[in-house]
Amino acid sequence: MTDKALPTTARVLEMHRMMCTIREFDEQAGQALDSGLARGSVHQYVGEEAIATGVCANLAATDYIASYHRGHGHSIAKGVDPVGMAKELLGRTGGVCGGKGGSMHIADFSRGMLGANGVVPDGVSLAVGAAQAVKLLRQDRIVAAFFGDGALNRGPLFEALNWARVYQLPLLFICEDNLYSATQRTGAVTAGPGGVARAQSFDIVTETVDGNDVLAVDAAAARLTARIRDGGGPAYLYATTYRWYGHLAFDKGLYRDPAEVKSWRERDCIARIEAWLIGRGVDKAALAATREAVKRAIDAAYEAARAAPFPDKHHAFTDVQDIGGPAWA
Amino acid sequence: MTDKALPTTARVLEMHRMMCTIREFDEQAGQALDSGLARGSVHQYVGEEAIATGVCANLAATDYIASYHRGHGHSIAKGVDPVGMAKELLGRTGGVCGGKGGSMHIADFSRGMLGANGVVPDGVSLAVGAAQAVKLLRQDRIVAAFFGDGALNRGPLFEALNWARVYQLPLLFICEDNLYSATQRTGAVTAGPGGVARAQSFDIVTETVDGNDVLAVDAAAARLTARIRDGGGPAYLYATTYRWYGHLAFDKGLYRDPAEVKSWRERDCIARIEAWLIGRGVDKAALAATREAVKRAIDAAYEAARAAPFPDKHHAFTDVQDIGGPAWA
Amino acid sequence: MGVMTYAEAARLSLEQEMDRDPRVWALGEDLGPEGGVAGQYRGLQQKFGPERILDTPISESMIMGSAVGAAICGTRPVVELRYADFGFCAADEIVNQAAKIRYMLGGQVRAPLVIRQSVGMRNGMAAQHSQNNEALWVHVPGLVVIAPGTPADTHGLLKAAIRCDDPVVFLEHKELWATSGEVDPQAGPLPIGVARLVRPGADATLVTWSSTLGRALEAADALAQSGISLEVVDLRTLWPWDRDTVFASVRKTGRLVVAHESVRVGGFGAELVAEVAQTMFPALKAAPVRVASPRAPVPYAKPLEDMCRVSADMIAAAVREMLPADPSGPLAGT
Amino acid sequence: MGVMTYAEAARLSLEQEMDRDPRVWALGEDLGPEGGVAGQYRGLQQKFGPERILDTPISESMIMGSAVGAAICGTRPVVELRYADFGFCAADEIVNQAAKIRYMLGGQVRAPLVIRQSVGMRNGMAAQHSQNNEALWVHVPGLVVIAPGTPADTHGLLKAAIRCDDPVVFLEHKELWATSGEVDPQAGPLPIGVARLVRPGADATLVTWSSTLGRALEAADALAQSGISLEVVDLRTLWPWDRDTVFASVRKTGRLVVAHESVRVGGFGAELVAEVAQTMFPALKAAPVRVASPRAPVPYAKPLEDMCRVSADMIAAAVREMLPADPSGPLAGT
Ligand SMILES: Cc1ncc(C[n+]2csc(CCOP(=O)(O)OP(=O)(O)O)c2C)c(N)n1
Ligand SMILES: Cc1ncc(C[n+]2csc(CCOP(=O)(O)OP(=O)(O)O)c2C)c(N)n1
Ligand SMILES: [Mg+2]
Ligand SMILES: [Mg+2]
Repeated sequence: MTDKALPTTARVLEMHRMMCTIREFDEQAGQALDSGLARGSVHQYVGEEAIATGVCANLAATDYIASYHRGHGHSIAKGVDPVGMAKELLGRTGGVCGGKGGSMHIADFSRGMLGANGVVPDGVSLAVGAAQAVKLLRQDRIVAAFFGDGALNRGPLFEALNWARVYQLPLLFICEDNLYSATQRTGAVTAGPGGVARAQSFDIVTETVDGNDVLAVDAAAARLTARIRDGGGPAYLYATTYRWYGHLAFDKGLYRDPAEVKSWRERDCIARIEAWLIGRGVDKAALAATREAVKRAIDAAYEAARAAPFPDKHHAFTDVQDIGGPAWA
Repeated sequence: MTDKALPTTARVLEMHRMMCTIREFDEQAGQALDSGLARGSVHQYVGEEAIATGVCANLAATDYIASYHRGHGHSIAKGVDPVGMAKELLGRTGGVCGGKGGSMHIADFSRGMLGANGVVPDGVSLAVGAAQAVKLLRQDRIVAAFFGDGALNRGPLFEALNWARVYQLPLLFICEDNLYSATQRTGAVTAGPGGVARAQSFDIVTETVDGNDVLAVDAAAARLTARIRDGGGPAYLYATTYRWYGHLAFDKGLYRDPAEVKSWRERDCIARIEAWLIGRGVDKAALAATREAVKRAIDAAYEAARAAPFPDKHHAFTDVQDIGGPAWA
Repeated sequence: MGVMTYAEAARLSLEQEMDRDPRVWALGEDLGPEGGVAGQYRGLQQKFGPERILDTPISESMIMGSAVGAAICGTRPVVELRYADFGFCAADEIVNQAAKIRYMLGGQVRAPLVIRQSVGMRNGMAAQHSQNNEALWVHVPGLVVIAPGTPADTHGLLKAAIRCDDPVVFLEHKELWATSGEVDPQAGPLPIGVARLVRPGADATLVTWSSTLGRALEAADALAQSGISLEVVDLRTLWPWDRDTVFASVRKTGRLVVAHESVRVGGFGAELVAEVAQTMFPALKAAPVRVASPRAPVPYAKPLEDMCRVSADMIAAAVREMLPADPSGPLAGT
Repeated sequence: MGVMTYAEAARLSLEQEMDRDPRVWALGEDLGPEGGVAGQYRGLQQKFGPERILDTPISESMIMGSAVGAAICGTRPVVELRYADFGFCAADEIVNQAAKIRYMLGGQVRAPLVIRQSVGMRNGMAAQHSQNNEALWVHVPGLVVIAPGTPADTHGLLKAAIRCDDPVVFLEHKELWATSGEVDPQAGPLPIGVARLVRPGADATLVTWSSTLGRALEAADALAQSGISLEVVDLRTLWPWDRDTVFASVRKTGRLVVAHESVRVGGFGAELVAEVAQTMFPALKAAPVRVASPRAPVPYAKPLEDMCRVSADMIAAAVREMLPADPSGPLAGT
């Protein structure tokens, strides 16, 4: 925390619960893939929970977010129901996308969650457009776009930075730097000081935070979102973090030094905020109770998902397009 | 000139001749389009001659350059024969691309000119690859990539900057900022301080010069190319200039303030270097003689082009691909 | 009714749609100062302001990608991609985002946007500014594909495209910009997916679209002189194409020629021929034929460029070849 | 001879070509540490060093664009684009640069490079990681297109692709990576443009490629049980495709079915059917048929994904349908 009053304990407890929920959801997402219940690509957010939590704590229900392949945490933090997410992950009826999208396309427009995305960093492009729509429609909303460090080297990200600043869009860029893009150490293929310097070269306001410190993320996001809401144009939050597991749930992450993994696990964002809360006088038991409640809720979500039926086959051919859809041909 | 000794008069006279050649070639290119002898897109370099001239004066015959849609000046400065260029422009046999490319694809590998390009800024991408080849093949060459200010906002340019610095390629980026991209004032859609700041955010060495001062361009290019030849990795030269005519030869440029055009014409790079040469004791008549010789040479080039036959029809179907070409189907 | 150019018809259509629906806006390079490369946006920025006619940087990924984002958030963007060749710079955003987002997200959202691309050869624009890419878009689930061949169709179909709740690729031909025709300025949208039977005939069916329509009509005139009656169908919408009209025509004539400017191999003509061959095999009296561009890039020099053009002569020759040997004899019922 | 997987065959082939020619190198994301998404580069960076097996940033435009530049300057790049879906992120560089540069520049240079893309569905990869895009590349002048269906073909055809002086799109199927087959590790390149007659037959010709080959062979087995003899042709090279083999087969059987995993509308099957219909019309005993994916994005949930797959049953049914009513009667000569 660099400025002003500390957050209320209630707010921090809420964020703690959120981080536990995200972690539990993604621990079980990994198990779902291992057991064959989920399929395709499942990217776990375990270790990075503080970023989604701290940022979304500063967003209204009507604000928009756009995410990327590692998107479960952002969805949950933005208020998407883990039951609908678990069903989506298992490809069942009642999934947020009716089982058509899977992990990489989880979205819920009723919560302002515009979608995970399978192409790096196309979610950012969509967020730029969402912000443009907000401006055109004179709405009272802001947009937050999450992306990874790997996205720092794809051209569309630069076009987005330039565009957002030229049109002064109400858009918060959030770079979640977990040091790796898939099996690659991103630093090895990223020239210069990195994302912050790049954003600054577009005259975009930036802040850098320890992404494993939810209070720091919360505070920085508070400052930047306030600025954006005041019409200050786009801003850029750079948060360092680490993913505990492999790039994909089945990737064992053998390209990483076990000592590195260990050192980052020791910086666990949840343990850290629990220590802080205990220092503030919160009872250990209360925290344990939260974790248990969360576990029960997520157990129930996956249980509901397992119990839900698969979508009816004919849904394969709905919602392609109104005229010229598959039924037409 | 900011440092060291002034160039020899002989060198400057050579550059003067080059600038006159480029101007005369492109004045006549415009006429060729007006009269229907040339077709398609013809982008004149008139007003910007000092940049190609000053940069290429520092390149060896074996070095590579890549250019963009406004590419005649770079070609001539790199030693491509204006006769072959005029023939290409008129779509005739003996054109550097056999009449298949036209203005936007003029290239001559025997002179290290890898080509103009019709897509902004794909020539830069090719230059990056050329530099990679140079490195892989352990050759003693450098590569220069020219592009306009409009290219500053396309994603691939950023990918190129990052890539060149990551792999420390022997590549000189040259941004020719003539203030406009087609009918658009580039500044209106370019965030932040612009290209130099962007290049610096990738830790690339930059220099800024008055692109209408051939001595300044020459000196800066000398410093940067020396650095690159010494294994210093990529560098970036930013040169301000102005095109006298429309974006395309038939564009009247009505979106520009006539006063702006006038003020830039007063900064004519050729008039300027002539004044400098006269100050150095060169005879006015000698300069006029150069201009006349150049005029005769370019007249002859276009004359040769007009006299050359059109390519044989069957060439439409050669050089597509060896297996599976049009004859195959 | 009035006579106007293809470009003016497009301009009028967009103006009317922007008057009608405040959610409609356009974005692209060079729309404001000169009104687009063919004046198809002339005066619109002056009328609607720089937010609704947005001049953008040269950022094709963002032009297209942001349009998708804006479309799923309550607006109706008209995306100007300039030349269709640059459409490849935004292919990811078109194919992986615009076309599929409704489906991937389980139908919770639509992407009502129009993707305008100028296609085709014109006067030495050469390999990177002359391409026709309709075959790609027809192959991509989620897209509607329209390619008008006349000012009136441009006017009516652009309206339909803008009102369509799914993404529409709208292909305008460079060689048509300056051509004129009758347009009812008050006309509403034309239906998507309905072809126009431009010229009835009995001996063979010629299916075409965009600028090749003119060549087809010339061919029909020439054939008429030899007593051959060619039915000419302007498809107008390439996806979904009008099976009823095409099938009815082929049922009547028993012969199909498809003519288009784009490369023959893998072109959209292949789809039409394949579908007719599969569905109407017994009705066919002769092998269905495609007349289209050879599989070569578009060259610059005029005599070379002409080798890549589909001419009226080529169309007429193809029709003659598929008819019985004596073209002066009675053909009906053969 | 030895048994190896499709991924191992690809790895071996590249290794051998890199041993043979120092100008050959590869670039793409994640090639080094784990050897690519399927291990198809495993150990090669360790052997050849990080310059010749170049780990790149996530910069598809530059991966492809720089490869073109490096190809025209004396090297022979092998471009790894990971999933074919991301090929759309480099479509401009493929279509507007790689494919056309030799032609636009009047033949003064070649672009000898290979563009590797993993295509197809696998286990819930969904709409942005399951596409087949061969139809696009076949339509683009200047490209060779190869889609091997077995480890041996992968081994031989990747060699041929690397030695080809023109750009080659090399499509490897995700579902095939782990499949095994006999490969002669010493075998040289296979010829480009030559199909493989996998199974001779008399009643109908089935043309296919890539992973659909397996389904086609299953269908042939099932049909054989009913006394129907299906000839199966694995095209292997999609452009230029082997007209001699296909035409000879259709001439013999009089019936053509094309089966492929990609979307049917505008798919490459349309080209084959159109070409056969145009050229071999008199030899056809029945309407040529395509069996392919519906025009829908690929969904995630298994039962939905299965709806987009071409099954052996579908192929067999298509063949049965095009045969005369009594399949137990003698078919030869009908
Ligand atoms: C355009 C594109 N190229 C490649 C990929 C394959 N890919 C998926 S995730 C990934 C790494 C992304 O790293 P980063 O952005 O840092 O996010 P992280 O996975 O670390 O959260 C890659 C290369 C892709 N999805 N899109
Ligand atoms: C990807 C792409 N988008 C759009 C165009 C159309 N176009 C050609 S030149 C040009 C303006 C370029 O401006 P700049 O780079 O400053 O070069 P200048 O013409 O000023 O020399 C545009 C928009 C193009 N060729 N390529
Ligand atoms: Mg990362
Ligand atoms: Mg400019």
